Order: sequence, then C-alpha cells, then structure tokens
Amino acid sequence: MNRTTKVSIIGASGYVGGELLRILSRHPGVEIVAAHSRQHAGEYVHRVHPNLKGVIDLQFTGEDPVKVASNSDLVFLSVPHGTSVKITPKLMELGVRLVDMSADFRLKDPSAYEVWYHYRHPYPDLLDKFVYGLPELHRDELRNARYASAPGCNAAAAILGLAPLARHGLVTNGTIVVDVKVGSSGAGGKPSPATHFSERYGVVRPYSPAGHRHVAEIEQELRISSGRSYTIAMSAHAVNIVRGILSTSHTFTDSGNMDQAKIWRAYRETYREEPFIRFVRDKKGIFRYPDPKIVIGSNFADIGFELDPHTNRIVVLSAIDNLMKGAAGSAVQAMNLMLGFDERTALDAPPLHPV
Amino acid sequence: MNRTTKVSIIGASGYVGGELLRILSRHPGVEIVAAHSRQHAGEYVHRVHPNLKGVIDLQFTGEDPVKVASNSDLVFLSVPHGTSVKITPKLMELGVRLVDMSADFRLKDPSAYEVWYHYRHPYPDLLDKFVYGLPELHRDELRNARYASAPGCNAAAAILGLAPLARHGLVTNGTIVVDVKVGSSGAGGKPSPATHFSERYGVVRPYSPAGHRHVAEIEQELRISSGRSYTIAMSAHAVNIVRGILSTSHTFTDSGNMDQAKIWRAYRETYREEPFIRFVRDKKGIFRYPDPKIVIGSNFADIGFELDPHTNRIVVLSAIDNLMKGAAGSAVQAMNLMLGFDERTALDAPPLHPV
Amino acid sequence: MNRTTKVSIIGASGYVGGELLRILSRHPGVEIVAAHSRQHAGEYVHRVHPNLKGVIDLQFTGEDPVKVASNSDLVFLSVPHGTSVKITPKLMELGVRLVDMSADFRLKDPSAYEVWYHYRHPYPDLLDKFVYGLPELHRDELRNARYASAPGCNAAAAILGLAPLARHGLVTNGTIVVDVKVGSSGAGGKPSPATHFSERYGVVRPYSPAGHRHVAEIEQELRISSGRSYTIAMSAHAVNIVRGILSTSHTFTDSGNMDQAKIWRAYRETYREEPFIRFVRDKKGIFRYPDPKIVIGSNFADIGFELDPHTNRIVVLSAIDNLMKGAAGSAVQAMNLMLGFDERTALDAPPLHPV
Amino acid sequence: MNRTTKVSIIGASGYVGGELLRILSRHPGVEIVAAHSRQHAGEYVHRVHPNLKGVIDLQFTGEDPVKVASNSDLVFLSVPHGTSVKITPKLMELGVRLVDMSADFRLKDPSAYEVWYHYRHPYPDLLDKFVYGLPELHRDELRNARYASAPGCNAAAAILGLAPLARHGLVTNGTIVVDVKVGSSGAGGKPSPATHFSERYGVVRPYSPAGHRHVAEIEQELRISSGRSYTIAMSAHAVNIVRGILSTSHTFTDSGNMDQAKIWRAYRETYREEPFIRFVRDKKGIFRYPDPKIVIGSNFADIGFELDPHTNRIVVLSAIDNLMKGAAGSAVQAMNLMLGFDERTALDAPPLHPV
Amino acid sequence: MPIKVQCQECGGTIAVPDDALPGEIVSCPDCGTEYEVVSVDPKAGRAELKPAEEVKEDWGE
Amino acid sequence: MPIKVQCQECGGTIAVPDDALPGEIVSCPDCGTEYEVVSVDPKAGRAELKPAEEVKEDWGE
Ligand SMILES: NC(=O)c1ccc[n+]([C@@H]2O[C@H](COP(=O)([O-])OP(=O)(O)OC[C@H]3O[C@@H](n4cnc5c(N)ncnc54)[C@H](OP(=O)(O)O)[C@@H]3O)[C@@H](O)[C@H]2O)c1
Ligand SMILES: NC(=O)c1ccc[n+]([C@@H]2O[C@H](COP(=O)([O-])OP(=O)(O)OC[C@H]3O[C@@H](n4cnc5c(N)ncnc54)[C@H](OP(=O)(O)O)[C@@H]3O)[C@@H](O)[C@H]2O)c1
Ligand SMILES: NC(=O)c1ccc[n+]([C@@H]2O[C@H](COP(=O)([O-])OP(=O)(O)OC[C@H]3O[C@@H](n4cnc5c(N)ncnc54)[C@H](OP(=O)(O)O)[C@@H]3O)[C@@H](O)[C@H]2O)c1
Ligand SMILES: NC(=O)c1ccc[n+]([C@@H]2O[C@H](COP(=O)([O-])OP(=O)(O)OC[C@H]3O[C@@H](n4cnc5c(N)ncnc54)[C@H](OP(=O)(O)O)[C@@H]3O)[C@@H](O)[C@H]2O)c1
Ligand SMILES: [Zn+2]
Ligand SMILES: [Zn+2]
Repeated sequence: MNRTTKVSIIGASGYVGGELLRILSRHPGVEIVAAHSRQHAGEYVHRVHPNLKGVIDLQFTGEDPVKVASNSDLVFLSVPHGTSVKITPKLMELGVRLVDMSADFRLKDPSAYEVWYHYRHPYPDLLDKFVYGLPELHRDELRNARYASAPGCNAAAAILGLAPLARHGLVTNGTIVVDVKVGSSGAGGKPSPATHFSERYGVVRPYSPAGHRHVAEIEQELRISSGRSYTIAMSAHAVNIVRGILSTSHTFTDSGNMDQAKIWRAYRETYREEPFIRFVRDKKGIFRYPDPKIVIGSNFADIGFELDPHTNRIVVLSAIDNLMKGAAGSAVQAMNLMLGFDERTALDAPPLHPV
Repeated sequence: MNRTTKVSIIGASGYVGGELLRILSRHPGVEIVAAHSRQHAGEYVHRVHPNLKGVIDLQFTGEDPVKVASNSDLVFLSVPHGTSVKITPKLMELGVRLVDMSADFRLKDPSAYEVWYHYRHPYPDLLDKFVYGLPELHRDELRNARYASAPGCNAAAAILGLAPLARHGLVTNGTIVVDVKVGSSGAGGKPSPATHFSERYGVVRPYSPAGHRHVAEIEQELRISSGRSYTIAMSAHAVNIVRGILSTSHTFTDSGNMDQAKIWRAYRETYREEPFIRFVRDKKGIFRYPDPKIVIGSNFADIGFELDPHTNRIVVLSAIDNLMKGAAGSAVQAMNLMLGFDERTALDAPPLHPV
Repeated sequence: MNRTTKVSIIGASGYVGGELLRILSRHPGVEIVAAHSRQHAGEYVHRVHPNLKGVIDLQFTGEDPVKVASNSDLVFLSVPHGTSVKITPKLMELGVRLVDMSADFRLKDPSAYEVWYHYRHPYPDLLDKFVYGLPELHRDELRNARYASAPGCNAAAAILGLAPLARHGLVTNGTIVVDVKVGSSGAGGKPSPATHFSERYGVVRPYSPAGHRHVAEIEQELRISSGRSYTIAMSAHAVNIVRGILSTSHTFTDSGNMDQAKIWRAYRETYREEPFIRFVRDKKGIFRYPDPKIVIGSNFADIGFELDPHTNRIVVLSAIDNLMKGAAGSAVQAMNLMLGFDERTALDAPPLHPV
Repeated sequence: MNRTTKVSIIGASGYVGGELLRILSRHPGVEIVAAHSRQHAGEYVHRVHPNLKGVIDLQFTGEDPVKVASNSDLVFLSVPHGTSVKITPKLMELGVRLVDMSADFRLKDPSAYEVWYHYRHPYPDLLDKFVYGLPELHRDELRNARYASAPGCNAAAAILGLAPLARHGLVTNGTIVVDVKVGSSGAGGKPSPATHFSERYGVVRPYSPAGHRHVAEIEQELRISSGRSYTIAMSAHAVNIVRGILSTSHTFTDSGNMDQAKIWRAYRETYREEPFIRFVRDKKGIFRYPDPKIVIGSNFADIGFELDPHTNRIVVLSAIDNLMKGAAGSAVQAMNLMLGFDERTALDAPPLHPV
Repeated sequence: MPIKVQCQECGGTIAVPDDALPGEIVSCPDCGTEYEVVSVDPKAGRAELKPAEEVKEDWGE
Repeated sequence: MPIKVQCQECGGTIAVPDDALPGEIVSCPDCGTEYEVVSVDPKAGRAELKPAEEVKEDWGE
C-alpha cells in the first residue's frame, strides 16, 4: 500500500499529538505531512518526543493551521478545548476531514457547554456535524464521516463499561457513581507546580471530586445508546502512574438483574465483534479484573464487573490507556473508518507486560 | 519518666508489628519486653525490620504467646484474623491488657462474622468486652479499658470521614458508596505472586470490588455513632504506593444539606479537640483535598469534602497512613488512653513531605 | 507472506518467554506452534501473560521439550541458566535451529563457567557452535547460523556502549567501571521475599556490587571486538522501575582522546547503518543522555557519552529495554538473520512516551 | 526544658527549609521565630508544606533577612548557592550564629569556586570561618562554632563512606569513581519541564555524568581527613524516588588491602560512637547493603562495602535521606553541637519501613 | 527539500530548510549543537552554517 | 542477660542468649556471619562460638 492520504496534526507537540505521530508512523496508508507546534516550530520532532528519534524524521512547522490544513486530506487537532473552537470552523471551510481531540465538538446540546465548560459555544450549529468518535458506539456514522470528535479519556473508559448495561436496561437507579483513577499523562504535557515530580509522586489526589466536565458526555452517550436518562456522580483522582485509567462505576439495579449470565449477555451482545474490547474477569491468576497496567501501549479497553448482593450493585470496571483508546488510538480508529481503511490498521500493537 | 509498663507484641515480624516497635521505641512510658515471631525466633529484629537497626536492640522470641503475655502488662496482637481468635481468649485469662489488631473482636454482632468472615465466632460473649479502638469515637470507653480492638485500615479511613455526617443527619440516602484506594502495605508482609514487584507495580487493581469485609465494621460504627442504619457499597483498589489510603465516600442527601457551612459545622463539632484530625480543603495550592501523600509517617487523619449539586452528593475524602492511624498509630493511641498516658505520647511525629 | 517457519518457546511462561510471544505474534513469517511451561501446562497463555488476551489464542503445552522441538524449525529457550544446558544438547541432535536466552552457551572459554557460574560446563565443545547474539557485533556470523545465544541484559547494554571505544583504541586504562541500574523484570517472574512489592518499591538496591556474572561476557566481547584485554569492575543496582537498564561505564583514557569528534567518529563508524542504535546527546531539552524511559517497548539501544577532563574519563551511557534489546528483541533480530528475514521484522514498534 | 534559643530560616519555603521546620518543630530547646519566603510572604506555612498543618502554626515572613536575623540567635539559610553569598556576609555582621545550607561557604580554597561553580568568590577571607557541617568529621570544631556550612547531599553520602578508607590508607589508587543515584527532592522544589511528573517518572537519568560540583568538597574532605590527595570521577543519576541517595564508590587498592577485617576495622575505628552511622552488610535477608529505602525520614547514614578480587576493588555503598543526613538533619546536628544541646536532640526519629 | 549539512561536532546530518534565512538558528538532531545559517543556495543544494553562540540552559537537577 | 561475643569477621557484638545450647546457630547483627554455639558459661558470662557452615541463599535479582 502506498501512503497516499496526507494527514497533519495541529498540537503535535503535546502528549496526544506525540501519540498520534507514534501511531501514524506505522500506518501504511497515510503520510504525515505536517506536525504543527507554535513553541517548537523548526525543532526536530524527536527533541520533544524523544521516543520518536529514528522513527520520524520531521521538524515541527509553525505555519498557520489553515495553511497546514490546505495541504492535507485529514487533520487531527490535539489542542486544548477552547482553542479548537477557534481553529476548527476555519478548517471546515476548506473541506478537509477533521478529527478533533478536544471537547469543543463533543456535545450535541450547545447549552451543555455553558453548564460544564463555562463558555457559550460560538458555533452551535456545527455541533451536529461531528460524530462522537467511539467506534464501538458510532461505527456506522463514522464510516465516511467528514468530522469526528474524539472522546474524553475518562469518559471513554466509563462509557464503554456502562453503555451495554444501560442499553439492556440493567441499571434501574438513575444515579451512577463513576469513580475514576487516572495517570498523569491525562493532564497533558504542560508543567505546573502541582505536576512537579516531588509533589505529584505517590499521590492519590482527588483532583475533581465534583463538577468533572466529562459528566456531560457520559450522560449524553448513555442517553443516546439506551434512550434513558442517567445522572452521573463523578469523582476523579490522580494516581501514581503516567499512563492509564481505571473507571469504577457503581450502578444500582433491581435484584432480578443481579445475574451474571444476564450481564455477560449484555456485554457480549453489544461488543460481539469489537476488535479492541476485552472482557477481563477471572477467578484465578493475578489479574482478575481490568487494570490499566495490562493495556499499556495498546488500543484495548478491558471491561469487567462484579456483583454486590449486599447493595444490589453492579460494579463495572473498565481500563484503558488514556493516550490510546482514550485519545489517539480511538482517533486513528475513527480515521480508519472515515477513510475506508481496515479499522485496526496501525493499532494492533499488543500491550506491554510487565511494565 | 521511667519505662514502667511492660508491653509485648505477638506478630512482631509483620508490618503492623514493625510499626508498633517503631512507635514504642520512642515511648517514654513503656518497655518492649518481647517481640514474638515464629518464623524469625532468635533473629535480630532489625534483620526483618531493617529500619530499626540502631533503634531497637532485641531478638525475636519464639516462646509461647501465653508465656510472653504472662510477663507483660499489655500485649498487642498483630496476627491475621482467624489466628487472634485462637490466642486472645487464653491471654484474657491472664488478666493482661490487650490490643488486638485483627478483626476477630471488632464486631459486636457474632452473626456478622459468618456473613463477612465466613467463620462462626467461637467466643461470641467476649465480643462485648472489646472497645472499638478509634479514640475519636470511643475515647471515654477506652480510658481504663482492658481490651481494645484496633480498626481495619480501610474502615478507619471511611468511618472517620463519614461519622460526623451520619451523626448530624446529613446523609439521607441509606446507601453510601465507599471507594477505597490503598497501598501495598495494607496487605501485610507475606509475598505472593500477585505482590511480585513486576506484577504489582503501576497497577490500579480492583482487588475487592464487592464483599469487602470492612463493610461490617463501617456499618456498625456509623450505626453506633448516629443511631441510624446505613448500607455500605464498598470497592477497594490497590494502587502504586506502599503506605496510605484514600477513601472516597459518595453520600447522597437532601438538597437542603448541600450547604458547606452546615457540613463544616458537623465536622468541627465532632472533632473539635481531636489531636490527630485535620481538615484539608483549600482553594489554592497543590494539596486541596486529603491525600495520603501528606500524612505519611504520622498519625493524622485528613478529612475534606466537596459538594456536587448536580447529584445532591457530598463527596467525603479521607486520607490516612494505613500503618499509623489505620493500625499501629490508633492502637498506641488507644493504649495511651487505656494506661492513662497523654494520648499523643510517641505519636507526634509530623508527616514527611515530600516523600 | 504466509507464516511458514514454525517456532516454539521453551520457558514461555517467564518474562522473556512472554516478550517473545508478544513480538512473534506480529511476525508475518513465523507461526508459534508451541509455548512450553511445566507449571502452567494446559492453561491459556493469557492467564500468565494477561496483556496477550485477544492477541494470542494458545494454551501452554507441557510436552517434553524434545517433542516440542521436533515439530519446530526454530526453538527459543528462555529458561534459567543451568537448565538450558540440560535441554539444549538434546535439541541440537534434532537439527532444529536454536536461540538460547540463558548464559549456558554465551562464553567461549569453558573455564569461565567455573569462575563466574560456579559449575563445570558439561559440553565444552558445543560452545563454539553458538554465535553471541548481538547482531551489531556478529551480524555476518548470525546470517545462516544454526545456534545463537542471546546476550545477558546488563551485558548487552554495557557492550554496545563500550565496543566502539574499545575497537578504536579510545580506552587506554585496562579497567572499566560498569555501574548498572536495572528494573525488576531483569530478575524474571519468580516471586521471592526480596521482590515483594512493599520491600522492592522505592529501592536503590546494590544487588551485585561485585562478582556479577555478566563480567565474563563483557570482557569476552570487548576482547573479540578490539583484540585488546579489558578488566570489568562491575556493580549492579536494582531501581524503582520494571523495564529498562541504564549502564554507566566509566572509562579512562589518554588526554589526547578527550576529543568529542574522535569519539563520535568511533561510534558512527561502528554503528553506521544499525537499525536499532540511536545516539542520544543533546544540549537542550529534557532527555540529554540515554535514559531507559525513552526506549520502553522498543528494540532500540540508546548510546551517549560525556567527557570529564578532570579525570581523563569518558563516561559512556547506554540504555535499553532489558526485555527487548536486552533479551527477546535481540533474539528475534538474531532469528531474522538466521532465517533470512529482514532484520527489523516485527521489531519496529516505536518506544512509548510518556510512560 | 523551655524553648529559649530563637532560630529562623531564610529559604523556608524550599524543601530543605520545610525539613528544617519539621525537625525543629519537635526540638525542645529552640523556638522558630521566623520562616522567610519572598514568594509566599504572609501565607500559612502549611499551604506550602502541607505535612505541617496542625504541627506549625506560623505564616511566612517577607521581612528583610537582616531584620529577621537581628531577632534570632541562630539562622539557617536554605537558599540557592550564589544567593547565600549575597546575604550571609551581612548576617555575619550581626553576630548571629549561622548554618548555611548552600555551597557558598563549603570550600576552603576560593579558587575552587571558579573551577566548579563558575563564579569568583567575593568574600574569600570568610571561607575559613565556616566549619564543614559533617559532625562525624568535624565534631570538635563544631562545638561552639559560630558558622557552619552544611554539606552537599551527594557529597555527604560519598564522604561518609570514603573517609574511613582514605584515612586508613586503604585506597591506593588516586582516582575514585563515585556513581550517585538520587531522588527528585535533591533538586529542590522549583518546577521545570524536566521535573514534570510524566517526564520525570520512571527515569534513570544521567543528569550530571561529569563536572558535578560536589567533586570539590569530596576531594577537600578526603584530603583533610587523610592527608592524601584523591581525584573524584563522579557521575550523578536521577532515579524514580523522591527522597534518598545511594552513592556507589568504586575504589581500587593493593591486593593486601582486600581484607574484610581490615576494612571493618577502619570503619569501626572512625565511627565507633557515632549516633547516626549504621553498618549494613548482611549475608541473608532482603537488605544486605545500604539502600536509601531504609533510612527514609531519619538522620542515619548507612554504610557498607563489598570486595571485588577480580579488580582489587573495594565497592563502598552509602545511603542517606538527602533531606535529613544530606541537609537538614546534619544541619540540626551541627546546630545542636554549636549550641551545646545533646547532638541527637530532635533527630532520633527511626526511619519508616516499608515506605 | 531541506538541505543536508554535516555537523562539525558530531558528524550528524542537519536538515536546513531550503527557505531558511540568514541568521536563522538550526540545530543538529544528534548532538544539539546550534548553528546560525550564513547562506542558503537551494538550487545548488548547499547551505553554509556557522556555530551559534549558545546560551546555557539550566537543566534543573 | 545475653552474653556478648565479638564477631571474628567484622568486630561486631553478637548477643548469645545465656540459655543457648551447644549446636545452636547465632549470627552477627552487623555482617550476618553465622556461628555455632560451642559452649556457654552464663556465670562467667562467656560463650564459645565457631563459624557455622553457611548455605548460600539466592537473593533473586
Ligand atoms: N492527554 C489525554 O489523555 C487526552 C485524552 C483525550 C483527549 N485529550 C484532549 O486532547 C487535547 C490535547 O491534549 P494533550 O494532553 O496532548 O495536551 P498538551 O500535552 O498540553 O498539548 C497541547 C498541544 O496544543 C498546542 N496548543 C496549545 N495552545 C494552542 C493554541 N492556542 N494554538 C495552537 N496550538 C496550541 C500545544 O502546542 P504549542 O504550544 O507548541 O503550539 C500542544 O502541542 C486536549 O483538548 C485534551 O483535552 C487529551
Ligand atoms: N497492614 C495493615 O495496614 C493493617 C491495618 C490494620 C489492621 N491490620 C491487621 O493487623 C494484623 C497484622 O497485619 P500485618 O499487615 O502486620 O500482616 P503481616 O505482615 O502478614 O504479619 C502477620 C504477623 O502475624 C504472625 N503470624 C501469622 N500467623 C500466625 C500464627 N498462626 N500464630 C502466631 N503468629 C502468626 C506473623 O509472624 P510469624 O509467622 O513470624 O510468626 C507475622 O508477624 C492482621 O490482623 C491485619 O488484618 C493490618
Ligand atoms: N529477564 C531478563 O531481562 C533477561 C534478559 C536476558 C536474558 N535472560 C535470561 O532468559 C532466561 C529466562 O529469564 P526470565 O526473566 O524469563 O525468567 P523467568 O521469568 O523466571 O522464567 C523462567 C522460565 O523458565 C521455565 N523453567 C524454569 N525452570 C525450568 C526447567 N527446569 N525446565 C524447563 N523450564 C523451566 C519457567 O517455566 P515453568 O516453571 O512454568 O516451566 C519459566 O517459564 C534466563 O536464562 C535469563 O537469564 C533474561
Ligand atoms: N534538596 C537537597 O537535598 C539539598 C541537600 C543539601 C543542600 N541543599 C542546598 O540547600 C539549599 C536549598 O535547597 P532546596 O532543595 O530547599 O531548594 P528549593 O526547594 O528550591 O528552595 C530554595 C529556597 O530559597 C529561597 N530563595 C530562592 N532565591 C532566593 C533569593 N534570591 N533570596 C532569598 N531567598 C531565595 C526560595 O524561597 P522564595 O522564593 O519563596 O523566597 C526557597 O525557599 C540550596 O543551596 C541547596 O543546594 C539542598
Ligand atoms: Zn551534531
Ligand atoms: Zn560480624
């Protein structure tokens, strides 16, 4: 296959940008034509992403994103939310395909931006043009889509675990507690006093016990996939790892649903042929439930559950590598669908273990 | 002060045993007369607890625990549950004071042992003789008590955070989600394939998503301190640290209770003079909520909360060093009360930071 | 390409075995016909290597290694040293190609086994049949070789950094200090009290300050590649990571060699076209010298150096992923040469960063 | 005892400053009258040092250091080198006692500042007024000294391990390789891109392979204590921990000195009554050589060695907590001597384990 | 098409953009040495560089 | 009262229990060398030790 599709990345100096570069460097169907960075324009990509030395021989460009996009077939935007919304509409005018990593085009309801992101969305009518970039839930829409919006990393973990139960009516209490544990890379590459190693090492830091912005997209996607409304009670914690997320979702149900077979069925029916979903639930061995440790470097989402008869609770556990399935991996999977490639292209690296 | 009270430790080669030795080595009122271990009898204490080299000049004894106890004024038992229940009753016959670290005498209701520990308690009538060893909730009973039962480490964290809200009627939904993140030392010093460094490093491992045994004592203590019944929906996760616990308790309430001042008042009234409770809730700085990182090496329990108006939720965060406030620290605090020492004796080491 | 070469792995339940499985699962030219384990015979591979769930659908076999080998074109032995020497000679009789991961066939001089491994080698005349499996130093011999012996992980790191200097006469003092820092996976998957997470976490543990067995092969390979004799003064330390090795080699030279250009030239001449050698030496940025962090998951060996005019010292730094370039990666690279594949096949995954 | 000596700290918002506050809060003979910080003037100490909440009830002062000093009996300066030299001479005019944590008054030879610190020392005649603050080597001078200069953290580790051998003539080769592994807190509390958690986690980063400034003081102190000259070939590595240093010193000697008893004797004679030196060398158990893990939180320096007959090498291993024995601990020990307190006051906390 | 120039310090290959302007700073991908562009001749595929003055950046540890 | 004996290897002080029996193994707290108790005389406060045969224990890394 020759690399005929030209892709570029705006925000290529960030962690998601670096992961996109890493994945795409091994994609036989695309050519990376530009890696955009304001701060590192002119520098070798490997100075910022030292892993890519000897892998990608490219220098960052500081050209205007519009100029960059005009030479591309598809553009990834891995810039902060609030920034994408200023760039994306201009790129849409060029007719180029887009995958936006930020939150700026994830929500369908414009008013949700005011509630959760505290800004008034300037382009409410563009929201419908974007497909929420979780292939497991929106595969058909993604095929041949022009615009996709990659999921939030914590949201991706939670949604993938919960959607099957929601869809099959197995959660009967409307409020779901989503307790997330996430590594440092989820917060990006920008240093702050709170990310100084000596201060960040060894923490179990509740960085967003309430008001987490991903609530909006979790509620949206559960509603879309089940036709029912759920309220998400979410808390997020930073833990002592770099990559990886574990989402523990505490759902409550009727006693009749406290039935393993029923739950297994819901998962299997939803994810029957999914190339990147694994069920993890073992009675022996060391890894009996999902754990981010065993998905590192891969696009897998591991899902498992446990029943708590004491409280009629189904505990849903889902683990992903936030930079892969939680960001660049899902984005490339979406791109593959948009461009007609085999969905798994460039995404089949097995996870590392031990690591 | 001369060291007049003779104390010994059964299970002195374990992690809680080592922590008791470390604390007691600096206690001016007690003399450690025996450190019991079956496996290490005859060996220097510092071979197992290398930190104590140059601190404690003692060899483990393999003598029968009854013999050990007969030369002691007070005995700590830091042995596994199921083991204590075989030893403790014999020691009680000697009239010696006891602090049991295991779960065998924590629960008041004998039938709870069948439900949660899967054994039938052989000495149901002894249960009432033990005071639950959290001085913050049972100070008066501990003064002059003969027998105390130190709390479970995860339980201690959860109870200290929740009791004030329960007591003040601020939790109106009967089911509380307790999502715990704990370091490896909480599981003791015995190696297993699952604790092999390469397998345990970097995990966020859901080791007990349901059926955690500490549910029993959390429910018991909330009931005792509030007069109301709560159902605990608990999940515990092993994280990439050695010491420390963060408990995130998700409680639901009436909208009228979503009031910071009310909640602060509940905490202050309950813990007004407590030497080891700190409130952590800041709008600036790096540590805005409790985090085990900043209690390491100390007997502090840090408590904080956040309000989630989206779900009428009060998120309670509590952080302790599991070997201190979650075990040996609380135990020595209980001992101090039992023996009439100043409660803080030997427990005033500030936490380390950064660490 | 169809997977025509049949390979099997003896010792497939270990860490090196798991890494071989991971790499080979993506090799288009080979078929994994057997994964041997005594302890896990009959179990799914993914129960021991949870990362490989959904990647490899295979069960361990407990068949006799000779039987296994008789159905294979090439066998990897990733068993402990002392064990390989009992199995390998029997397999050689079958005519199958072999790559041995252990030390049993690395040394050319049989008497060295007595000095460094404390056993008398039972098959001294077989030693010459094995090529030392570092393609950078023995590429031509490996092409079409029948038997290769993969390098020791610490040795690989040190040798790759030192050979160019030795070969170009840039080290004039015969004694080289090799100070190695290595992650836990270098010690394999077998638990011991010393690898219990609570004891192993956070260490800088000098586990072999003198007498390290890899001295023998480092001295051998430097001698072979330079024609001169060097004495290696080696100390190895276990550090707080799972994967990765940094070797710091302190070499002393004449002042005339304290010349960057000369040293660069030696490295470039030796490694001109090497696909897996990278030079890391930067004056800006975060990663200025080799660091295992930026090779994780890849087959790269990163090499750099610094001059110390105060002591006429050239400090050589080399970093590898011990399970890749230090074991399975080099082994598959050797296999590719032995079987006539492109050397890089299945080995081109870029390292992860951040991780 | 009432707290009669007034001490203050300039640079109290840094890591060494925080550690001084932590130690001194438990010192019965001193009162902390001022904690100076420019950036945090007016803020509570516990906002910057969250561990000290409930321990020290003080706000940082932004007053001029001269003013601060004029109300103090003794001042600690824990500011960067180059900064101390601007403040210290003014404080000396006040007659106040000083303990300087920086390098500005550690070296006796003014010209060494040009070589190693790249600045011309503006007060060369003040250098002799400072005692190098390692009580193990300068106890008598420290008693009643007015000015002390605390050692560099890496230097302290290396010197304590090497001085006894140097003093007893057991190192006959003039060049000693000092290979240091240090935690992140050794670099202080100021964030930089290189200390961003995602970039710093999991590294074995050679941050100073040559030209390390502590060479100067190690050479000075070995010369002073042995009367002989040694050349130090030093390389320093940042490893994946926050606290702690392991120094591995590779020394070469005559074969006649390859004698354990001789070496033990040298150590015992030098450190016979030292309260904070421990010898760590065991043939069994988990901790056989010094390891920073087992000194965390304490003022101990652990020292051990191994013989390498292959190279006539004595490998010296020394481990300290860089913020304690490597900085604030030694400084308070020096202060105790200067003020006539028992040397161990406030420094007797045992290390934590496991941690 | 960037112009390839050999680094004087380490022998690495520096990629100089063919539209680089005199005075611009480029650096060696292998050793990080910085050079100032003196002139670029895109047609001949040649560029002249001279070592740039380097500001020492503190690395923090 | 344990009897103090000096270690032949490192000069450390070994505490021999005054009720130790011949054949019992004691070890040095500083260097870990193991000794076999030959005889103990509690009244004189003396104990005789001889180096024990050591089984090499693998440390695992
Ligand atoms: N990290 C994750 O796990 C994750 C997961 C899912 C989604 N996301 C989303 O992905 C996006 C990138 O996240 P990240 O973690 O990669 O963050 P990051 O490491 O902070 O990178 C942000 C990137 O955006 C660029 N940028 C910042 N402001 C810009 C502006 N005004 N104009 C143009 N470029 C700008 C920066 O480059 P220069 O300053 O050099 O131009 C940098 O390359 C965010 O929207 C994030 O929410 C992240
Ligand atoms: N770790 C924590 O954070 C924590 C917190 C709160 C409560 N606890 C409780 O404290 C107790 C000790 O926990 P740990 O973490 O210290 O465990 P550990 O490290 O496994 O130690 C257990 C100790 O018990 C001794 N032991 C085991 N079986 C025995 C038996 N049959 N007879 C006599 N002694 C026996 C062992 O010594 P020998 O085999 O050498 O005799 C060892 O010293 C447990 O009940 C635990 O639930 C622990
Ligand atoms: N780890 C590294 O970084 C590294 C690097 C270079 C070289 N090596 C070398 O590679 C080899 C494997 O190392 P590792 O780290 O993978 O060790 P490991 O995790 O301990 O695995 C050893 C494997 O050998 C098998 N085994 C043990 N004894 C055996 C016997 N008597 N007969 C047959 N199989 C036996 C074990 O499986 P069962 O018990 O299930 O049969 C297990 O699969 C060693 O020789 C090691 O020195 C390792
Ligand atoms: N960390 C160690 O392990 C260690 C060991 C031995 C020696 N030391 C030495 O101890 C000193 C402090 O190290 P650290 O690790 O604590 O560093 P740090 O965390 O960076 O703290 C430096 C302190 O100095 C203050 N400061 C900086 N510039 C100043 C100026 N111009 N005037 C007045 N105050 C200034 C800062 O406070 P404000 O900016 O708020 O005023 C801060 O409190 C250094 O000399 C270091 O070399 C450190
Ligand atoms: Zn160069
Ligand atoms: Zn000894």
